[in-house]
Amino acid sequence: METGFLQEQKVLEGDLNSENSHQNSVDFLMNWFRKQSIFVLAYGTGCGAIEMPPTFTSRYDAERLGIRGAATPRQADVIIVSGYCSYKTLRRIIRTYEQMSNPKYLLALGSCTVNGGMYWDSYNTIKKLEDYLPVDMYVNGCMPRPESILEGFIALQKEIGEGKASSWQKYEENYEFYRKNQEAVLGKKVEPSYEADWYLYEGGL
Amino acid sequence: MSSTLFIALPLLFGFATPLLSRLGKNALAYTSVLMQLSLLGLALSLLLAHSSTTVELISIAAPLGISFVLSTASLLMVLLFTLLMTLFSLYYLFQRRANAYANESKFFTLLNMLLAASIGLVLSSDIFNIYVFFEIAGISAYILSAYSKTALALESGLKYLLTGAVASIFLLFAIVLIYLHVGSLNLAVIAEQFQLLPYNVKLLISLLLLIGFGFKVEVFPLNFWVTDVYQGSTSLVNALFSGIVVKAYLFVFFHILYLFLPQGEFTLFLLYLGGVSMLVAEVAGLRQTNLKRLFAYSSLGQVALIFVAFAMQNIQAVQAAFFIVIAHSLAKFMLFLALASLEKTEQNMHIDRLKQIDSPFLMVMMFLAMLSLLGIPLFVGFVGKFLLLKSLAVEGMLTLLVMVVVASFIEAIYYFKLMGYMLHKGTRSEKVEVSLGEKMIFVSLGLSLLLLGVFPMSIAGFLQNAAEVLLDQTAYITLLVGG
Amino acid sequence: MEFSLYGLSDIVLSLKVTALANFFALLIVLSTLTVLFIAPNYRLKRSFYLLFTLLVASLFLIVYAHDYLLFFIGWEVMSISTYFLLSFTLSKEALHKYILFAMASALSLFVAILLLYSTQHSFLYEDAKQSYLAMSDGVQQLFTLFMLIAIFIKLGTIGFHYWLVDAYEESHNLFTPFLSAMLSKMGLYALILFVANITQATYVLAVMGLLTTIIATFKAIEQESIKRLLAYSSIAQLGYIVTVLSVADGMGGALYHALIHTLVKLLLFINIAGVIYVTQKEKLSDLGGLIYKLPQSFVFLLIGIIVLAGMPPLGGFASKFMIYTALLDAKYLLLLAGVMFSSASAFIYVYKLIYGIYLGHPTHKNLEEVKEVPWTFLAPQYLLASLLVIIGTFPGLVIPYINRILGELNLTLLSFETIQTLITSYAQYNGFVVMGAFGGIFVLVLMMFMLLRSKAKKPKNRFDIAYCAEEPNEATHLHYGYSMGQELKRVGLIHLIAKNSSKYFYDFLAKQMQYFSEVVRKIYSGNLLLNFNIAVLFLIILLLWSLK
Amino acid sequence: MFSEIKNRFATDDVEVKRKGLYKVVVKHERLFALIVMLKEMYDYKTLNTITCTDWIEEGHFALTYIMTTLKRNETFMLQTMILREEAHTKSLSYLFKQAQIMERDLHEMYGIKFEGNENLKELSLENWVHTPPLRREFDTLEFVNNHLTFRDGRDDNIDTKAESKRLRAIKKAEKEAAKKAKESKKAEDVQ
Amino acid sequence: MILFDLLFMLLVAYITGFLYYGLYRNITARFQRRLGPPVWQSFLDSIKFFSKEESISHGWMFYLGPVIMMSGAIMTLFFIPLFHTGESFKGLSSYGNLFLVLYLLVLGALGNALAVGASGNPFGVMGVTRGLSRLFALELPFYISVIALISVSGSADIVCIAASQTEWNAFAYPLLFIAALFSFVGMMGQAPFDVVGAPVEVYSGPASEFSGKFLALLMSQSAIFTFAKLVLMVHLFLGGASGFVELLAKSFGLFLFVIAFGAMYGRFKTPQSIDFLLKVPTSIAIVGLILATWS
Repeated sequence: METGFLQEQKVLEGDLNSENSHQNSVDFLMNWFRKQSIFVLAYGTGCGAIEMPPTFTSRYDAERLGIRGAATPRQADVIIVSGYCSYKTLRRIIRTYEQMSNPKYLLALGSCTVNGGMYWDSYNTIKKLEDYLPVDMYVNGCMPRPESILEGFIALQKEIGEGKASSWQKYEENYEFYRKNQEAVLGKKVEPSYEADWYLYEGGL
Repeated sequence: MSSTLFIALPLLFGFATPLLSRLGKNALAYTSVLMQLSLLGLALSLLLAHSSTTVELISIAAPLGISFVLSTASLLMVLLFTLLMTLFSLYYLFQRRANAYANESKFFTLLNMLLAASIGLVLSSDIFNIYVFFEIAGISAYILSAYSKTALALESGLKYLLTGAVASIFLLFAIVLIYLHVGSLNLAVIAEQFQLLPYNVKLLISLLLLIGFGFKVEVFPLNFWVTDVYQGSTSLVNALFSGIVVKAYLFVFFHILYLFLPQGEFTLFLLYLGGVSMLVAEVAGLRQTNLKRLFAYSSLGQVALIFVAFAMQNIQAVQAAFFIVIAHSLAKFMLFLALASLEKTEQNMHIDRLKQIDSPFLMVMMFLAMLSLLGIPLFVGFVGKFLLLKSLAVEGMLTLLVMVVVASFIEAIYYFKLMGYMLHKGTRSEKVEVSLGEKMIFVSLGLSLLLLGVFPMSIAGFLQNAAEVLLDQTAYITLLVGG
Repeated sequence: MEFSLYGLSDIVLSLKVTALANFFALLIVLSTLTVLFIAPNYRLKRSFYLLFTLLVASLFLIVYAHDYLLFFIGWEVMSISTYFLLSFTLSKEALHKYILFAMASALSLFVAILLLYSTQHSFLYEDAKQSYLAMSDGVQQLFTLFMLIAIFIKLGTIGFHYWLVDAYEESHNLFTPFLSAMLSKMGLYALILFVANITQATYVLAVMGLLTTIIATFKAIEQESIKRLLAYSSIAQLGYIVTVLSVADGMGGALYHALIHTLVKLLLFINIAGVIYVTQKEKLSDLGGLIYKLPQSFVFLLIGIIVLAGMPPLGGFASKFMIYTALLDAKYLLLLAGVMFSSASAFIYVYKLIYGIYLGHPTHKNLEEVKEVPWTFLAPQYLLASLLVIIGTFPGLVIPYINRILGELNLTLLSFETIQTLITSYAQYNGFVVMGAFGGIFVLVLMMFMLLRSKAKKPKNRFDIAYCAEEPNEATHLHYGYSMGQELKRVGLIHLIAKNSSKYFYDFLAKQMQYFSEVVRKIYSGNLLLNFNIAVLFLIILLLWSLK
Repeated sequence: MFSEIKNRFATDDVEVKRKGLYKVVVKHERLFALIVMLKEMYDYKTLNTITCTDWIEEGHFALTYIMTTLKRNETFMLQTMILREEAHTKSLSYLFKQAQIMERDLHEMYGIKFEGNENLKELSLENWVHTPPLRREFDTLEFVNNHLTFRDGRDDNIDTKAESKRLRAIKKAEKEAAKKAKESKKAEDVQ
Repeated sequence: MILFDLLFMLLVAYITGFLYYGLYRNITARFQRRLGPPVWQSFLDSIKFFSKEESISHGWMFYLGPVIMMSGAIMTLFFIPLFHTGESFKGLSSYGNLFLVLYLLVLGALGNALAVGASGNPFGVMGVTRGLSRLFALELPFYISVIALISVSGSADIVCIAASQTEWNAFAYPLLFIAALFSFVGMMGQAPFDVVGAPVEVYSGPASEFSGKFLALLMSQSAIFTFAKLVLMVHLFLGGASGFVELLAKSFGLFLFVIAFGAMYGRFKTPQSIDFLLKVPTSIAIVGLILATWS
């Protein structure tokens, strides 16, 4: 059995190699637009956030791929969980994620999000992000360099284009599961006080 | 004959009080009211019967003896005095059961003496008689002022006496000088010859007269005693002082002035004296917190306004002066009666008390009186002030105009302060009882303020007539001395 | 109708029905009716209605009087009846402040009309011009000074507005619309008479008007109390009119704006009265988030503020346009820039008003339970709002009426073609097209927008906002904008306006007056000997001076 | 000063760690008097920090208050013991404002109650209901294994101490084996 | 016919606006020594937002706000003629005037402010506050310049102002042009006056609560509005335009200048920007006005 880094690599590649799903032409067109324009929430949740500024500025220039920052979750398509995730941060990430509008994608950076990384025995840090939020793409490394982040983005774009990046649907479908896990670490009385939005939202104006 | 009645009746009544008081407990009061009512009736009948300028001339041993002239002008004053005195007596009658004065017979004596003296001042055409009535009015006023015998009242009486004495010395000195140079005490004779006197003598006599009367007509530097007297005296008596006594002095002062100096040599001086008086009085009243003193300052201001109006020495202004005299007499009378109603329960006259008083009727009446005093349109006060200011504007005395308006503004400041106190929102604890009779008096006074304000034309002609008569020196001389 | 006063033949009085008088009388009728419409919601004493009747009567007297004496009498009665009307709710200080300014206004008007009388011995409007010309230069200036003081106090022009703000704030909610819509208009009426009949004090009006608009606008931005804010807004709006009256052809714009301002201030104050009626709160900081509770009121306030800000396509733009082109015509370019500047600044307080009351979050629990205001409040608002919309669509509608007034005052007429267009020498615009285009585009965009696939979803919870990933709750301070504009104080020029107040000047004046009074009172302290000396000395000095 | 402290507060000798760094162990009930004295009379105006050491074997917490005076550039460490079971002491926040947040931290991490401190809310944790995490009876590894899921294949989530001991033992054994081999080689060489 | 005109104007504005925005991002990228996105990136962004599955609406006022903004932008566009010569593409300009356009410029801001207020997001309101506080200072120099131009050309009609220029107003009245340019930079939301939507300070300000199709509408609005403002400036100062090439050349030149200006400067705080605008550009404008209308 592979351990550590090798195992992370396996997770990464396993996701990438799944088969194509069918999509009609409207979906294809829309996915193409979504692929071309990715707004990333400017929210540094862990130490990996330090790698994001070079990714977006002159040196690596993510904007040439249509990737740019957005300040608020309302406008963002992608949230990057950059590294270890303490309970306190997790709560904010969940709220932010739920405030983003569909379709939305989650990119997880660093070993900590995969299996706890160097915080594997910390009482205060979650070990497996996908138990709490659906992850579209892991970028491993501690920390991943901007090159790998860009590579992750390109892979994400590819998935979006193929209509495979559907974590947000997964989240809606398996909400009970995610919520159970979230409550397990964040406590029963835990917010988000507005519950899961799409249950309660009223349609229309 | 009637003019002597105006003087003789109250005078006689005054002397007859010891006798009348034996007739019964209430006899004195009722007879007094009756007597005054009859005088009022007489005056009214005279007013209705005669429309000519001179109503009556009565001479006893002319030209050196006593003579009275009842002209339209003096009739107006007599009417006003008798009316106010009647109302006063009625008011006293209504509140007498609860708040009678101690030693009532003396009080009635003084009251009627005061009336007689005031009317006498207005009617006399003889300078020595004027002096005599001057003294009678003064003495009864001193005693009335000190009547309640509290420390303040005694102080005020004493002050009144002292200043009155000084005033009469000056007046007497003036009379002596006049007699020395003219050889007669008859006003007409003096008036004829006064112009011919050397300038220095004229100046001296004028100055002495001015100082003598100045104390009594409450003109600026000589009116320092007024506030103390008003504060010390009871509000009822104050109503008389500001309603009757001052008006009588004012009238006689300007009567003499018009006779002696028809060309108006001192007009400018007197005008500015009046203007300054008004301004000073109003400014001084600005911070006053004692109601009686405050109204005293207001009286000073209003009297100064009348002073200015008379000093203008033309018909319109004198007409305006009569309007203001009426307006002020009625309104101040009303205000002091209201204060008297307040005084029944408590002597404290601090303005804070107004916040506590729970009597809408009294308040409305006070509002009416105050608004009239401020010269708000629809009240008679406005008519007088408007006419006066109009004639000031026409004469081009802009400085004086502005002076009067500024003084009015300052007056408005403290009157509206009082109104603000009365409109104070909060619990009101102090009930003031006003009996039906008292209410009638208030209502009649208030209504007359309003009616005269809305329909001033009803008396305007009469007043103009009076003004013409007062200003006509030659007619007066002709009347007295004969053509 | 002419008659004489007091049986004195030298004072001729006159009442006359003129187009100008009718214009203002119409405004009086409109204001009175709309204000009385909301009256059943309040329990008022009978004396209130009595005084109110007296007030309205005095207003009619002012409007229909054709000579300055009757005008003055109306003016005084108006001041006094307003005093007693205000006394129902005002604090002692505010009341005293009001009446002192009102008396100052009345007395200076008195002096002015007496000065006018002194030359030609007539109070009639027709003779006013001649009387004015017959004065000497100094007296002319004095007259203008007194007249303008009287008018400015009623208008609340900056420097003379000390009484106005408190009176508006504390007056009864029923009475405030009337105060703003009508009583200040009487000052305007006096000013129009002054400008039309006597002289156009160009520079004074221009400077005072501009200062008023700018300073009052920035003062309004500072306020936290709704009624204070609107009071300053009233001052500023009247400032526009004062400014435009300073130019030769400004009368049309002034009248137009007077009409619009009356309508909009009635609308706004009635709206506010409704809000205060249901919430019992008067501060912007105590309100908020009422839009879904009072949707109709919100729409009316929106219409009100759009008009107040002078935005197309509603009526506010028409009057602003008239004012601008009048100033442009007279080549008062910097003045125009100043007026436009203050008009642009007005956006802040206008937004602050609507935000503080209706938008944002409720600041109190009980705000979440209020219901829509009673129909008695809504009915007049429907009327006023529809009037404003109609005027916005057909801006030329009132031009013929204004022209009638202008013709009567011998001024240049405004050009008029159709009721849809507003034409001035510099430009024209078609209100119907503007309104139609806006409506059409709005509906089209809205329809296309609603057809889009993306579903609009509404959060159940008002706390679901993007709040930096935090979870706000009841205790979180979310109603931010009611204190809007505070940061402007950090700008030097605006700080200067915010810091200074006419209060300091009047306080100083009052202090000096009291000090002076203290000194003068010493005379009456009762020290006889001293007084005798003073008296005699004074008399002698005065006598010598007067005889010299 | 030292003698005064010793006499008045019945402490041991003040230990001078180096120049300007002193330490004294004081009884809990005399601690606050000593702090007041240091603050008021000897200008120790600054409370740097409050630390806690968990002496689980002896059954008490050692609270150390570190105070500094900038006047003489000296630091004083006052150590006092409180019982683990009670874990209760008085707050210092009325003397030093900054103590409030330090105590809040200690309360969160050790469960020590500070009487008189108004705000003992959690500082960096949220909704923590388990044993205060820095107490030594709190077994982190056990907690993690009980509460959190791990991804398969992670074989290093074992007790590091035991592991390192084992590794060290292996290394030592190897070393010794090598040594023996060397020695035996030497012996052979000698032979 | 006029409907066709209007539709065409809208189309031109939409395409050009997005093209300009793409170029803006590209050019800014070059300023920062990077490659930058493709030219059509803004368009892609907008379509992407339109195609979002859901958008959060905070009630009807919030829903209508962007619509009002869009209407305001289109109104502004329609009341500004594309060309000052010829008959076509005048839009509705003959029914309006410059004052109307000046007010229409802020109509969108009002819609935005209302929507943001209705959203209940305090950061949004902070942005609106900054915007409104800055607005009047921003407008003052522009107003003064415009007034001077109206006074000089004798008409408040945009066509007349454009046609009356024998030489460009920018050269005839350079001071007015400079003052107006300062305002224009602010109106375009460029540095140094871009404090309204600062992403980090106030969470992107007014836009903070807009998602999905609302944001997409805002982006389209901004593209149309930008074009309309550019056309207005061209007509007022750059001698107007009589053909597409001229219009695009002039407006792009102006746009390039604004971009360059924005790329070079840092950001003013709100009071700083108000202070600056009330002092420097306003003084320049006043001097310009006096010089322009001296005779």
